[in-house]
Amino acid sequence: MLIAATIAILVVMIMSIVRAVMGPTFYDRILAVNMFGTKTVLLISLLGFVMGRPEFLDIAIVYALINFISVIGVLHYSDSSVFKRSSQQKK
Amino acid sequence: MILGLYNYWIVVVLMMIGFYIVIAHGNLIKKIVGLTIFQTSVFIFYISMAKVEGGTAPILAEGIKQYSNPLPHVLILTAIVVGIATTALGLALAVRIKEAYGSIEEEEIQEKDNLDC
Amino acid sequence: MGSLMDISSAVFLLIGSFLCVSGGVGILRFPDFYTRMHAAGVTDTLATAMILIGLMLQNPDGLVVLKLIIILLMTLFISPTASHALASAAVHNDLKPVLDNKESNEKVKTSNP
Amino acid sequence: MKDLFAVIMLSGIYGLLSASFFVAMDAVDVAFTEASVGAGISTLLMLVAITITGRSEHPVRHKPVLALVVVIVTGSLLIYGTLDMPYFGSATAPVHQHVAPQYINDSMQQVGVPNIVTSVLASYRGFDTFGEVVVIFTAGMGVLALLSVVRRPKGIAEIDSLNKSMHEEYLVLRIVAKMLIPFILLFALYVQFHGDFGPGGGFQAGVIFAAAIILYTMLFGMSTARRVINQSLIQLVAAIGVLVYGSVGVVALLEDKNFLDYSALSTDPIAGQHLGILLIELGVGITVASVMIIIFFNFAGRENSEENKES
Repeated sequence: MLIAATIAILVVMIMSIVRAVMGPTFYDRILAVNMFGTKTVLLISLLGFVMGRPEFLDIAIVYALINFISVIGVLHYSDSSVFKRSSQQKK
Repeated sequence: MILGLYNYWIVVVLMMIGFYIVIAHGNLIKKIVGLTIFQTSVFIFYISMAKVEGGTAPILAEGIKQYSNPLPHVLILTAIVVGIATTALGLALAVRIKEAYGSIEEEEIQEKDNLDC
Repeated sequence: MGSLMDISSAVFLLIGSFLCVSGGVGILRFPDFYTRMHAAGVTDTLATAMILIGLMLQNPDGLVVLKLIIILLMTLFISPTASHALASAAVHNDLKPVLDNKESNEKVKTSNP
Repeated sequence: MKDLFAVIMLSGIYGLLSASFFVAMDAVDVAFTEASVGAGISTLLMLVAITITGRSEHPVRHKPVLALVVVIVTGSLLIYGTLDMPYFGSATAPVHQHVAPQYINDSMQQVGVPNIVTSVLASYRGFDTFGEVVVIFTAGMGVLALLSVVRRPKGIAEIDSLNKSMHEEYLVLRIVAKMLIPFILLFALYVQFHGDFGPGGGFQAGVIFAAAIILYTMLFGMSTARRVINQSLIQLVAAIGVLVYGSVGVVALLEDKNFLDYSALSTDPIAGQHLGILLIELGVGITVASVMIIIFFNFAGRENSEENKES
């Protein structure tokens, strides 16, 4: 059952990579990255159990935190300045 | 049996992708991204060398006989952090070049240099 | 007792995997950003919770369960917050929830810094 | 892909992916580092850099046929070279014969730390690690030299007005972040001191600590963060981290032992090793955290000053 869940998560990860590559808008890409991050958290915890050493959940905690920080950071920096600057360059 | 070498091929492909980005693209930021891909391929090379069939992570615990090789892990662990520091240095250089030349495209920078001479 | 635990864990894992896959299909197939976000945001939290509960039932051992609970709590905090931030940023930048209308969206975005 | 923003998002995914690969390859410590560095900090730094340098890439004018040829030739040569390599996962490969068995078998008696990666990092190869820390410190100083700007300090009133405007924008985020940041800092300390027993150690803890500070900076504004963490203070702290590491080695020298031989620190060699590893991990953690904060502050400060110039 663990293996089945791992495979399901891998499939979803591939799906979100596809979305991140296609993603018409930036927000789609950020969304895909965010989803990929949560799926990585799950994958790591599952892998810990599959390999029989479940004490490695620390890594999953780090992932959850870092994922949040990077999403916030991406939003913060894409929010205003990137758009402003790129429109200025077009002029 | 030759398929047992597939990890090296993945590394080589990744490395060549990074290499291609570095030499074929003119944008400095993109060159740095290519450099990090190259870097990661080296990391993957070391880590895949360290893997032993049937081994687990090198943290001593009872009832485990076979561990993977810890030495490459140590080398790569420090290399990753050094890598981010040097990447930051590269980005800082790119930012300064942008301020001095108004562009981070290699060709435009060269044109500006030629004009100055 | 042990088998009951195993079965319930398997059920939770199965539900979680199903939710994951449905979220993945949603993020691929839905037509515009907001619906995709709905698919991802809703399934992410629930699927994570389900899979983590399934894992907790696999190994009822103090420290492991504690760490899993920490991960669960953090996901419950972080995932909706990230979704909220994403959606509000999209609304702020006038991303219109329309279909097949990418170009007008782009125009709106650049004219409205 | 011409849009650098997309490139950077994809490279963030690449970092996450390679970290999960490291977990699958048993390298938990490496995965820990890559998780916090590759997915978090490097993505952020690149984003800040592109907000300064502009987002679009100019099309390549000439066809890079030559580059393609060079890449294909090099790649095929490398693949030809792999044909002699040992098979993936084989336990008899030359890498596993030389010093690794010694580390695995003896480290419990000699160092007394269950995590072999930590004992090799901090004890057997402590001199290497010292070099790496110095490299990180130097890179931080390099960024400082390249990017530091003299900025006029903002008045308190200005900060408050800025705070108010941002408060409405980021209300939910700020509340959640306020709850999370202490937890992240606590977790960083846990990673720092639990590195002997599980995955973790100074490098990872430093990066996580810096990530918490970066989160604070992004949500509460640069000026507020600067009031908490002074630039000159953080430079001093970075230097102190390197000094802690180095002075541990010097203490060993003074006791007529080799540089970084921790058995000099205590009468009992194992206790000395524990103390030494704790101290130098602390030095590493302090250095890494403060260098990351320095790098981020200088990038972000440069971006702010650009905006001021334009407006």
